[in-house]
Amino acid sequence: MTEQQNVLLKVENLQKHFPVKGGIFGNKTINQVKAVEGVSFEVKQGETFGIVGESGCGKSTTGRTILRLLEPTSGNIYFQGVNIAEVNKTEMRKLRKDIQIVFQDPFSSLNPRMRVKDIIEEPLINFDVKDRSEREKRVHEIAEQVGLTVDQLSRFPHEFSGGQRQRIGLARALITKPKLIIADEPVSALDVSIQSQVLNLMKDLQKEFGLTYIFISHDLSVVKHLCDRIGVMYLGKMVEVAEKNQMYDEPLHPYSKALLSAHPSSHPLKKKNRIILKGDVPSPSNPPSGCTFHPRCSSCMDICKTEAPSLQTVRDQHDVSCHLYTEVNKDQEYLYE
Amino acid sequence: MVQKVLEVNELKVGIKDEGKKTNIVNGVSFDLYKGETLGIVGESGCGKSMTSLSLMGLLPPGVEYLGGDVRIDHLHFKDFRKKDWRKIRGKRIAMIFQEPMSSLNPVHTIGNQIMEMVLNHEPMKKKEAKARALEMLQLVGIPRPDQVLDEYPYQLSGGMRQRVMIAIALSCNPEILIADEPTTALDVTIQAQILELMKNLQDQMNMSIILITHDLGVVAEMCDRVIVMYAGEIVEESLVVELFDNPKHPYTKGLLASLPDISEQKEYLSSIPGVVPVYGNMPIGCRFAERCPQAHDRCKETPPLVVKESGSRVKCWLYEREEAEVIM
Amino acid sequence: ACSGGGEESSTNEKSDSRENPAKDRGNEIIIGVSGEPQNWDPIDTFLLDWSTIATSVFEGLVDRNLNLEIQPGLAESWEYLDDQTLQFKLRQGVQFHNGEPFNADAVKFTFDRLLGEEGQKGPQYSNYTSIDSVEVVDEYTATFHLNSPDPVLLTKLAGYGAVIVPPKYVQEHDDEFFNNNPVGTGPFKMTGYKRDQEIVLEKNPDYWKEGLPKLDKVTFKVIPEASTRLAELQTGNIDVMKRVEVAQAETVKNTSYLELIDVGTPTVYSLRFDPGQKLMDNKLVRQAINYAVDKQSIIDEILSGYGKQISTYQSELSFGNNPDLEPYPYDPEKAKELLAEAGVAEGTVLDVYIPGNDGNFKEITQAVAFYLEEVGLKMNINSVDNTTLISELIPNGKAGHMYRQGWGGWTLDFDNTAYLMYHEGEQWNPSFKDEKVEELLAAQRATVDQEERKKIFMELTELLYDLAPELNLYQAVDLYAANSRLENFQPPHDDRMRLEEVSVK
Amino acid sequence: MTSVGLEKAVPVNPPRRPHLKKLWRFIKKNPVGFIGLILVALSVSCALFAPFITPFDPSKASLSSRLAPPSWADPKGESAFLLGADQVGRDLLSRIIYGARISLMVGIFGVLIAMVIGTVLGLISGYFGKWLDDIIMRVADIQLAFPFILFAIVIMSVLGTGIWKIIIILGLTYWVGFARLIRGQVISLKEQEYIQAAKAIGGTNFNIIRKHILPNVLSSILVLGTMYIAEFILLEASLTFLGLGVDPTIPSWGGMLADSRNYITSAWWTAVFPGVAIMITVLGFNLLGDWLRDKLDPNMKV
Amino acid sequence: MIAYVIRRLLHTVLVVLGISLIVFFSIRLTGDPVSVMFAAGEPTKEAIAEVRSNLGLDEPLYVQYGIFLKGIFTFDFGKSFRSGMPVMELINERIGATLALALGGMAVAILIAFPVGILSAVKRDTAVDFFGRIFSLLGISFPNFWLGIMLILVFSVTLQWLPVSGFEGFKHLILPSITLGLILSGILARLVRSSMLEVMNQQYVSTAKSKGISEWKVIIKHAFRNALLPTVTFIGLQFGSLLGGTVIVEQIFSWPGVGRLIIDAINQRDYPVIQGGVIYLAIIMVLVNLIVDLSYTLIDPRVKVGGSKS
Ligand SMILES: Nc1ncnc2c1ncn2[C@@H]1O[C@H](COP(=O)(O)OP(=O)(O)OP(=O)(O)O)[C@@H](O)[C@H]1O
Ligand SMILES: Nc1ncnc2c1ncn2[C@@H]1O[C@H](COP(=O)(O)OP(=O)(O)OP(=O)(O)O)[C@@H](O)[C@H]1O
Ligand SMILES: [Mg+2]
Ligand SMILES: [Mg+2]
Ligand code: NI
Repeated sequence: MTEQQNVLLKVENLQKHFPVKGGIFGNKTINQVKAVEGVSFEVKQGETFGIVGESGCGKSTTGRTILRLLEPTSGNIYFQGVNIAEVNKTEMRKLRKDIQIVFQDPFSSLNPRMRVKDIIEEPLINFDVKDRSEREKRVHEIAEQVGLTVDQLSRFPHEFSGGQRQRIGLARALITKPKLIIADEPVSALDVSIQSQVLNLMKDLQKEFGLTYIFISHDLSVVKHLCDRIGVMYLGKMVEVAEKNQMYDEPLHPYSKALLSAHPSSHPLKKKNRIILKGDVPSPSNPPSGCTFHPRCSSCMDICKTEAPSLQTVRDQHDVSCHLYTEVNKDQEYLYE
Repeated sequence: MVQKVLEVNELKVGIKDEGKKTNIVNGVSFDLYKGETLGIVGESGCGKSMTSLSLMGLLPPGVEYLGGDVRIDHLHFKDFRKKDWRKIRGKRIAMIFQEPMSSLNPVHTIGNQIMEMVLNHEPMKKKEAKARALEMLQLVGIPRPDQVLDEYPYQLSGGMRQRVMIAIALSCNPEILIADEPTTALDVTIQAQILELMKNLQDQMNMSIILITHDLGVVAEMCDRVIVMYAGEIVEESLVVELFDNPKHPYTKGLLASLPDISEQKEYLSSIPGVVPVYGNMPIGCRFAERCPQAHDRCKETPPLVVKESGSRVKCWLYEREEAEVIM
Repeated sequence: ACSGGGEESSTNEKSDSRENPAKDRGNEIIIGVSGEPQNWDPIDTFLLDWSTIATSVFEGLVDRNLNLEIQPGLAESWEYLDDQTLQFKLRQGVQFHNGEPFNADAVKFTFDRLLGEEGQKGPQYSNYTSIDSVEVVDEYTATFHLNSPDPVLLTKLAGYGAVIVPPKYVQEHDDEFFNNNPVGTGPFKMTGYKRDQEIVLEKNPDYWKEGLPKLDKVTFKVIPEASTRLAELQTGNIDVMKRVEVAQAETVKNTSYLELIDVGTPTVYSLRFDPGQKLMDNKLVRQAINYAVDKQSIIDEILSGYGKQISTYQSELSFGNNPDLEPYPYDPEKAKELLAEAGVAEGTVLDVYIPGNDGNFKEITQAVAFYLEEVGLKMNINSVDNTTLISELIPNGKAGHMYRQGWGGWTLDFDNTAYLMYHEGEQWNPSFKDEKVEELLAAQRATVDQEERKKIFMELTELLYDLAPELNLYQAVDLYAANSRLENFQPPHDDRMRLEEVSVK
Repeated sequence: MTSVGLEKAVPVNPPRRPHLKKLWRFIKKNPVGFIGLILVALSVSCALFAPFITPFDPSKASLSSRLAPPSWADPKGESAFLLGADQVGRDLLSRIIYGARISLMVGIFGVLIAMVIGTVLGLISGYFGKWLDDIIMRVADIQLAFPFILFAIVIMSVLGTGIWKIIIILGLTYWVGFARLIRGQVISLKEQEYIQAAKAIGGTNFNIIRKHILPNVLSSILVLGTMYIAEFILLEASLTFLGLGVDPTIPSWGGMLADSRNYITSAWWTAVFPGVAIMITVLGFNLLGDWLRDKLDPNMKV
Repeated sequence: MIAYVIRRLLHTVLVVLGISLIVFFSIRLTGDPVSVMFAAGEPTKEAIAEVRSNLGLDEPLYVQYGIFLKGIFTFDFGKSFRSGMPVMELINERIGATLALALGGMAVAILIAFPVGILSAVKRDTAVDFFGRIFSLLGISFPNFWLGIMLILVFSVTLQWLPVSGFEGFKHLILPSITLGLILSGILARLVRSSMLEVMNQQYVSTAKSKGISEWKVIIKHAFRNALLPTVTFIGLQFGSLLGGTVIVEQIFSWPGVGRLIIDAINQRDYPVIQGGVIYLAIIMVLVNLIVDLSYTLIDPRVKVGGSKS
């Protein structure tokens, strides 16, 4: 991937808070779940940007907010220069032609009472393709591309396996020829043997359509397989963004390190030294002070308890949000190993 | 030789629909030895859970025993009566489930749920049982265990609930622990914690574990021996290192190859074509044949389970010639 | 008593010959009634339910006996000093239940109250507006001064509103208290009252009629549902059942320890025509309908004979009834002729409104529909909420071509009925209008000479007979059932139960 | 849950069986549903074919045959009526057969009205939430707290009486049940990913409700509907009992039953046979509803 | 929690206001109380007008409504036209009978429905289930007046086991409670069955079984306790409406309940009693629902106030 690639999507300081209502009239926000708390990143044309992190860290919320399935609390989302966060609802609906999403659960993301062809066709109807035969033609085209046969099209979702359903989901997302696809854990519900089929398909489609992916997952090996650049999220924040190999070979953030080490090895003899984190992921409605990771961090310093670090570029294309790498500590080479 | 704590023989489990039987678990046999961890892997729906549930007499309504027998110590289960199961459940075999979120009863306190198990099997006073519960919580590394005793499941995180489940399961010192995908619903960092915990406890208590999972990574970390299941049958059984280094069944091979590897980079993953066959519409002969790159004519017949000299077993015609002894 | 009909059931054998379950109750009886007025103040009510019970508690200056004859009550005698002055000599030595003496002051107080502010809040006041004032002549003499001659005043003084109340008691307690704790001079005093459940009356030991009452205690139980009431009677929990449904008569008759007693009432039922409606403005049509319906069959079949035909809208008990008039005979041919003459097309639909809660009448209406169908008229029966019917539909002329109306004529004088039903502009007369009728109505009110009035009424009834403002169906017969342990129980014609003579075996 | 879905992945081709065998299979598997079906079919066919199967004209009154006992129970052997005659001498059997029309009409159309109102309001309330939800739910509360009989009287005095008014009254009262049920389902459906997906592919709210939400709540609407049909048939009887029923010449079971309550001891057939008719139909619809629920949506809450 | 309760109470106020408006204006469409009072007697137009004005019925509607509204907030609904008694007192007199009947009916319903529902669910698709369901549905297959009269005929008249009617002692409560309870039990049993079925499929039931405890202990302690939540909602709602009166049962059994008071008032167009009664019941209903919601917290620790699961 080269430098000159255009930035397709730029997310700036995105925040999404879910209000916890209370008060006498039920209209007072008594608390907030800070699901996404200032996330910034860029996605370039044609690349696959991976987002990893533990459950509840805000990955899906980030993805859905970009599509405005959830209204962002604040921040900007530039898609091809247009600020998605500010357009009105009708314009947004049009923009959705270019940004699509594939969901994690292939079972609940397809309406059980619609035939496959109707599911795939629906976006075309929404985006005003009036001609029936034209629509049918395109449905057939796309079905073939994702590996569904024509006679399968008139069946209902429950007649398909998980992998096949994910193909249907992909077909639905692709039929409007979008530029960006947000894939929210598209393979986590699938068996390994099926997972690889879908991953391969996604790669093929990317090549064929010049797609850009935001690939959300908690499976580090899948992310590594598919993505070009990776962002690690922790409790609503992007704590580290780096090119894939850098991330896997030399993770900087203590959390990234722990995450990578926790991933089970692929061979019984290759057992590695694990960093077992203490405690659980804190609640996003009541995040710890300072660096939100500090209670679980083995390299926690005093400053971490009070001051939140910001995402800074510490190396070429490698950003991290950790006090260990701020000016004061930068010269401590050992950190880089 | 190491003590055998469990012996499963030609176990068949299935559904009966107007006299028509459909086998979900189709003649599974294996042994479990003291202190070992036996992994069972396979794709979703291949019958892992049914196998494990049948070892506890917990089959869901509609699913029945259709044959085979189970030996636990010197208890022999042949006709699988409800009463017999109650004697071994909890005391001899304990179980933890995949979903930590839903395996604890939401309306009872953690303490009560542990105590229930203890009181049921051991002649104890409530107070003693409570002490035992506390002890168990400490054992599984729950912070502030005395408070957690009086809390409800919803107040705990997934990882903590799974620890509680382990605490319940182990509270009566069972000989066998069946763990049905104990970490699938958990995050990697939490999964690491739990797996670590299980390993430590196994060492302390010297119990045998049947670990069911579809994650080969977890198998690699945890198991001594592995059974690979496909469509209700065991297709391969071997020691864990052997399985990873030298898989025999084409299915096992395909499974391993389709795994993205964090330490290697491939452009494309190899994948097994097709989908798992469905119960009620099983191919005759080798059930994997349709998807098998090495399938040949003989695969139209059911292959034997070949026992190899290493002690591993494989159910495939390709190994027929090397057979030392054919069971079945 | 003059029973209204009721063929004696031929067999005397009773199929249910269980032992009388109430035989050991002692010198008290329990009466099952369908409702109670909730308010015992005589000036606040017009409910028959009130009179059933309160007749035993309160008394008026004049009284009606069980044969409905006017007789002295608290007044020993009276005389008209002139057309507008009426003087009463009061009975001496009578006491209210609370010990207060009864005297002319009490009489004056009663009528001042009735005609004053208090009385104007209730429906009784309007009956007595002809009284201008009551003058206390001496302790036992009271004189009534009237605004205008009132031929039915004496009758009215036997009515609910005119019963005498104890002045001190009423003044000392507030209205609410009196509503719940009535005190009068009657044979029984009210000693217990649980709203909508039961009313307990106990013997008034100081009652002025020697040796009466015979019973020590009478309890009224409120049991709104007829089937339940009957069940209570069958099981011996009550001794008397008021309002036995015709459908239940057979069961009562068949029970060994029960007796069915029927009594004619002043209440008459008709399907009144609304001449404000097209079609109904034609006398021929109205007459035709009267000819078309076989009333006797309806009475015999549906009412099992417990009813009596009427010729005009009043009972035979009423002053003003014309015994010479024969009810319209059943003559469908004549009806058809008349209809043809009136130019009514075959299959014309008439809207009929009846209250939905009167099961008997529903059946009767259906029978009427059946007869009308025979002469080519169709009926569209609307069964509506009774209250809506009487308070909204009828007064506003919205009750279709015909509607059910029952009328008691509480004064037992045709004046009450005729005036309210045929005088233009009255609440119950949305549209009937006839000059001659108006004339006669006014004339009978202008005199207190009863012979004179009778003559006028004869003329009026003939006229009304011809005008046929309603399809007159029947005079009601009330059915009572009583346990055979009761003696001397005679049901009232007018719901006002008299219990002082009743005793138990 | 994954595996259960997969099980259906490949359609099984059962060997062609004769229809009878299929029916037998159905009966053995769903005895409850089958009984329900039979009972409902019985009353529905009564309603449909009433003119062809009634032995007598149901509105032909004749005072001479008033309260004639059933022919088989008539000691005198004069009665021509299989189930006896009613208070004005009409054939009870014919009236009961015709009564199916009115009772089913009340049930079915009443439910349709309630269903339409309740569904629309429930969808709006659940889908759009916020103040719309608040308003609709408060209105529902008010409706619930308003006494049914008073409501009936008010409607009848405004609109007049008749079978359709009763249908309207029932419909206007019972929409709340549908609205609440649907609202609850929509709220949980809204969280389903396919609804999110429908939004993501640019669906308008109207289309999402129509295509994705409505079809998925339909089954529970249906189930509740069958149960309400049963309830409405009984309510018609209660209304007649309280004097708010339909024209007594119209043969309706509720009306017949309520009007014969005093005859239970003297002419038991007038009270028993309409009661049996109601019981059969109500039981039928309830069983059908139960079965539908087990079939369509095991998780539905009443 | 406090805020939640206050919020719910504010909702109540809204509902009460809404109902007050509707009741007030709608009953005035249905006829005139004074005409009803004069159903006999001498109802001259003047007399009627006089009584109307004495009852305050000739004031402009908004003034009357204002008085009524003011009354609501001071819990003074005026005096009954018919009995002259304060409406509050009339209601209070009867609330005991109503409560007894509601509790009795509920008790019968629960006694029938819980065992039947649980057995049906546990023995799903067996003969027990089949007959249990048919049995529980029989109760809702008859109109309540029919059932009531039949019960009286059988148990009081023929067998003479129980008193016919009235509100006196425990024995009097039995038949009306059965009438009410049978009707409720059909729905309740069905609900218990379906929530039991749902719960029995939950993982924690398997967990409990895996502990080796007896089947019935699992069913009662683990499954049933969880199946209780939807059941309690239903019971609460039903209880609310039972308090609202089961007019027909009250009428059949001569039960002096609130339902009959209101239906009588409706029949008499006794405005103050109708208005007061309806409002009173509405308040009770909302309060009962509030209590039900709050009681969730006892049954299910997951439920935070507000009725939603965390
Ligand atoms: N609609 C919502 N209302 C309130 N809180 C929400 C909502 N959606 C998500 N959250 C909260 O926001 C946080 C982030 O959720 P999100 O779904 O984005 O996590 P995730 O990283 O996608 O997790 P997973 O891996 O489990 O999918 C969580 O704590 C979640 O509870
Ligand atoms: N209650 C049931 N009734 C009928 N069939 C069932 C039932 N539960 C499971 N099955 C079927 O049994 C087969 C084996 O299921 P099982 O749960 O053992 O699979 P598994 O290997 O544990 O899969 P997973 O990895 O998804 O947990 C599946 O095909 C499933 O459809
Ligand atoms: Mg997510
Ligand atoms: Mg499983
Ligand atoms: Ni006489």
